[in-house]
Amino acid sequence: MSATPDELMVAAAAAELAGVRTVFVGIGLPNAAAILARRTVAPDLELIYESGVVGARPSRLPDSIGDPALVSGATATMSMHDLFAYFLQGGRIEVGMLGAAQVDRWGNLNTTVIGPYANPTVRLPGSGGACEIALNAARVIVVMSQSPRSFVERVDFVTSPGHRHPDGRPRPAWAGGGPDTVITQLGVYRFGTDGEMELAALHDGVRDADVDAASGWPILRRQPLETLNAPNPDTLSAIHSLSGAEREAAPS
Amino acid sequence: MSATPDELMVAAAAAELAGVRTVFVGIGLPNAAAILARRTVAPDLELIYESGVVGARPSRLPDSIGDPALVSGATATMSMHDLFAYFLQGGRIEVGMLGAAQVDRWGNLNTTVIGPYANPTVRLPGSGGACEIALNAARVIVVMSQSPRSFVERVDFVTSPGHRHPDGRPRPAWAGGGPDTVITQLGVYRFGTDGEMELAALHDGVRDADVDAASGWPILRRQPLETLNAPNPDTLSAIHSLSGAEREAAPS
Amino acid sequence: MAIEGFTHLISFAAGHEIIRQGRHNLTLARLTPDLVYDQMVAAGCARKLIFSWLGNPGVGSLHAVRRAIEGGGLELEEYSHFGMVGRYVAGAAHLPFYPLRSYAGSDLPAANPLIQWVASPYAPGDDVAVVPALNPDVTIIHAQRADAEGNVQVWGLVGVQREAAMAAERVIAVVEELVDTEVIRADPDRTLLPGVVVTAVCIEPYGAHPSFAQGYYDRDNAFYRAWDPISRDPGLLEAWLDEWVRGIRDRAGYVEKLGPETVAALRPKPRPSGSVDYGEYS
Amino acid sequence: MAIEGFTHLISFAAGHEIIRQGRHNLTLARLTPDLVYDQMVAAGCARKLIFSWLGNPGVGSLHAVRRAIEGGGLELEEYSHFGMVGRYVAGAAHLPFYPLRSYAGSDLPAANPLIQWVASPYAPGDDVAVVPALNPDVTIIHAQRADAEGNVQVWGLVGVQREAAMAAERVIAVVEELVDTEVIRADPDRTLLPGVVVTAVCIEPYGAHPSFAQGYYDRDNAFYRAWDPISRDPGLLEAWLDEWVRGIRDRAGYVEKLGPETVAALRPKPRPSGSVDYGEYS
Repeated sequence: MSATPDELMVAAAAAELAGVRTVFVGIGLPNAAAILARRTVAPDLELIYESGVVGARPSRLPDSIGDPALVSGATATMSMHDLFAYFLQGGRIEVGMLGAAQVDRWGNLNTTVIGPYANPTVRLPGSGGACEIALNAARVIVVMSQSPRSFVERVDFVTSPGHRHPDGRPRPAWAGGGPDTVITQLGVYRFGTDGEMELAALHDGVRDADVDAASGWPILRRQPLETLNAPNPDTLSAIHSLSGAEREAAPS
Repeated sequence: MSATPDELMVAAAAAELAGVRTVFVGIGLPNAAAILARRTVAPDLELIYESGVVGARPSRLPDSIGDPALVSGATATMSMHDLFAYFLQGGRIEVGMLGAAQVDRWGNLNTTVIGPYANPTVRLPGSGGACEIALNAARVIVVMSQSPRSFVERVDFVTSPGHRHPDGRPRPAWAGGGPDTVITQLGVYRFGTDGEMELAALHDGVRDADVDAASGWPILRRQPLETLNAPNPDTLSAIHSLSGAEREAAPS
Repeated sequence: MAIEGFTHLISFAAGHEIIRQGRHNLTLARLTPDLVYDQMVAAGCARKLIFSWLGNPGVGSLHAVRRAIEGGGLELEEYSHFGMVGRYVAGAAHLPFYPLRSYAGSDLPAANPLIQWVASPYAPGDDVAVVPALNPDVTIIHAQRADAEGNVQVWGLVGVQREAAMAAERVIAVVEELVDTEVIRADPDRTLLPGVVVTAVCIEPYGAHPSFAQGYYDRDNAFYRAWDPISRDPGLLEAWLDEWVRGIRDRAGYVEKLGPETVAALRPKPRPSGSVDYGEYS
Repeated sequence: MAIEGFTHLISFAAGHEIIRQGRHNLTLARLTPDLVYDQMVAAGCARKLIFSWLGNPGVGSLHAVRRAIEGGGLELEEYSHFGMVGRYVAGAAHLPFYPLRSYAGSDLPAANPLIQWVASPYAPGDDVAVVPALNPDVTIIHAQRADAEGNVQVWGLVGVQREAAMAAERVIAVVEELVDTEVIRADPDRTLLPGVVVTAVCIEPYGAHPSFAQGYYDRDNAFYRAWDPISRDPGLLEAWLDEWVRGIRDRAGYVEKLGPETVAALRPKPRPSGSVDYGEYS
């Protein structure tokens, strides 16, 4: 049984959460990854949802980040003000997980528009809490599909800031660590000390050339380049047990 | 049975609350007046306490504005942030009731120090919520004892702003209506259109000259000057039923 | 105006009634416009959206909203979630602005010039983003219960309901059920809004369907998914509005049309909170 | 450090233990210093107070604090209540300042230069007062209950407990009782602080006496009144500290010394909140 691209990403993202205590969970694949991590490598992981839930213990994989199953049995609910102000902005989130339609080499994320803002080719959902998550979480893990349309030389719109703006502006001094890891169906990327994205590992069976073919700029390589093991059957069956109702919130 | 000075003030302050819907209640005599008003002239009065209680229906007169009897049976509790931000500052308080150690002709109130701030003769409790109440309630009713030491030409410290600062600064444009009524054991004072205090009514049996003897500046008179009826026996017995445990929070 | 309730307690009952009344030219504020604004936009109610996340959660796009944007018929004013939260907070608190740690390095301030900056008087250079107060003429929320005095109680997710309501000139609360005031007063901590700030209470069971009411009914995820093809096709959407909104008189008609089986399938099993003791002091 | 709890849930247990440990030079923040700081100041623990209302509520003055001020041995940093609330909010939210509609026309900004002003970018001349963030090294709160994971629940007045705790580096919660985590998870709305932000939980029944714990015991108003003559007289006060704080080993000793009659007289009659249904969704 081989893993689908989504399953590869969920398994790799869950592995990144080993030992983490607090994760701010977005909709879609990050949600599946966080729930999987709590059931496997991070039993103490507190799932924190922007809808106002802390310590969710969902009995099912919710379609939405606001779901009654996230509330029943959680350790705390709170207003969005208190959650964003005191948890996220207050610096109490270790990992924020985000998706995106586009990313650039500095980890800037676009979930707003393809094309010009005033007259877009595709109107995407916008920030939601992503701009705040990108700036205030101690570190950010990005989970997204990779292609030349999504890994771009310059994002059409910076919704959620990475390590520096395309115009050269640096990340503000008060901000959290920013994007730390990008997980795609091809591999895992980290960021160098200057804030530029580097390929760190390939999924089992992915070739180096596949990465270049799916990127809009020449991506740096870390040496040695790792190869990730394929998800083991236990992990895959855990993902399957989660994913019955899961739909990714990618714009259609 | 004749009324004590405190009872005169409580009865007059309660009468001012006729028809009022929301009152922000301070400790001491204002508390007794608000509870009396709800039981008599203002049955729809919502008692709002800075401790975070809305719609208290206390089974006893509390010693403190934070008392479990204010909470049990109230319509709502909330954090001090939400209460001060959304109720008081949000403009949802019709009447704020305050006490003071000193007042001047502009309704500036001092509850901070007698003497210089850095080296006071008497250190008073300070603002508490009074500064915000004075600025944000739609109108303010002051209940205090009158003497040449409390009705002064210039307050030693402006804790809670009246209609203009002693140095001439005007009240800010965003603020509520400010002090509207001052109730003492001698009479009831209102404020003219220029913001200066005017004697409007005397308690039964108080002479005009008593006011001058108890004031640090020549107080303007409204014409015609009213005379308040002595509290009727029902009111007095209602006050007595309240005041068993009541202690005024005046600094000793 | 704003219909607030973050994923939970979205007043579709109010949205549908606004469509039935044929309102136009509304400025609609909401963090997540969700299906309720997709329907209102499709019905021609809206002139402008003020929002922070524009999608069908877990499914995809709001196609009617996208068509209106692409057709140039809908003005947008866009924030992040915390920016929208802050706009309501400032509105409720009578502040000109709300400061937040966001937007630095984002293109959102370029897209929305209402996002500004203020300098900190405590640390030179430590500028903070600010958003302006938002004060809706009307905020409509849905809640589990209220009493005849208008005291409104909610459990589970409260989102921005308190702030959006207290920022508004008028507040309408639509509730699942009316309860005795002693039920409210037995547990004052659950009160989202005291009656003194509530303009009107309407009792509409299932008034938040297809969103959910914690303890009363589940989110109708099947409906959210089924909305996608309807919303994609203007003809289907118009027919849906005729059948499910304009073609029925009120919310009771909608619930009847949903049918007892759908309603029953959304009902959760009980999970009681348990009771705490406030104490009787005398 | 801060011991917070506005009239409700004041951790005298923690204050007394700090006195027993002979701590000195503390900067003590609290809206209302109350008897707990009067005792700590008398015992020589404090160098500075950050506060907004300095009195014995319903009684009069805090005489030990007044003596320390008049003797020049205690530095003061003074705000209004909402200013103190705002300082904790800014601290908890990692903001440099908190804006509020206060202080205009008051002499407080002249007395405390940390109260500053910022201009609104939306309306020229509409300046707003600001106070700086306050981030205690430690915040201690008292609460009704917690579980072994450190999730803390409170009902009744919450004051500024959440903000003061989340502004702090370390958070200590003293609670009336330890409960099973399923009790907490049955009613997540009552959680003031999730365990992930709590450093330590201590179980000390009656740890808030003479203040109150809603549903557990009443405010001991007689004690507050009796404190006035003790606090007035340095000799009496020293003797009281020797007898009630230094002379006993821990809180259990204090409660034993209070005696079963005093404790029983403070116990309220039951007044249950009632239970709501969160629903079991699967």
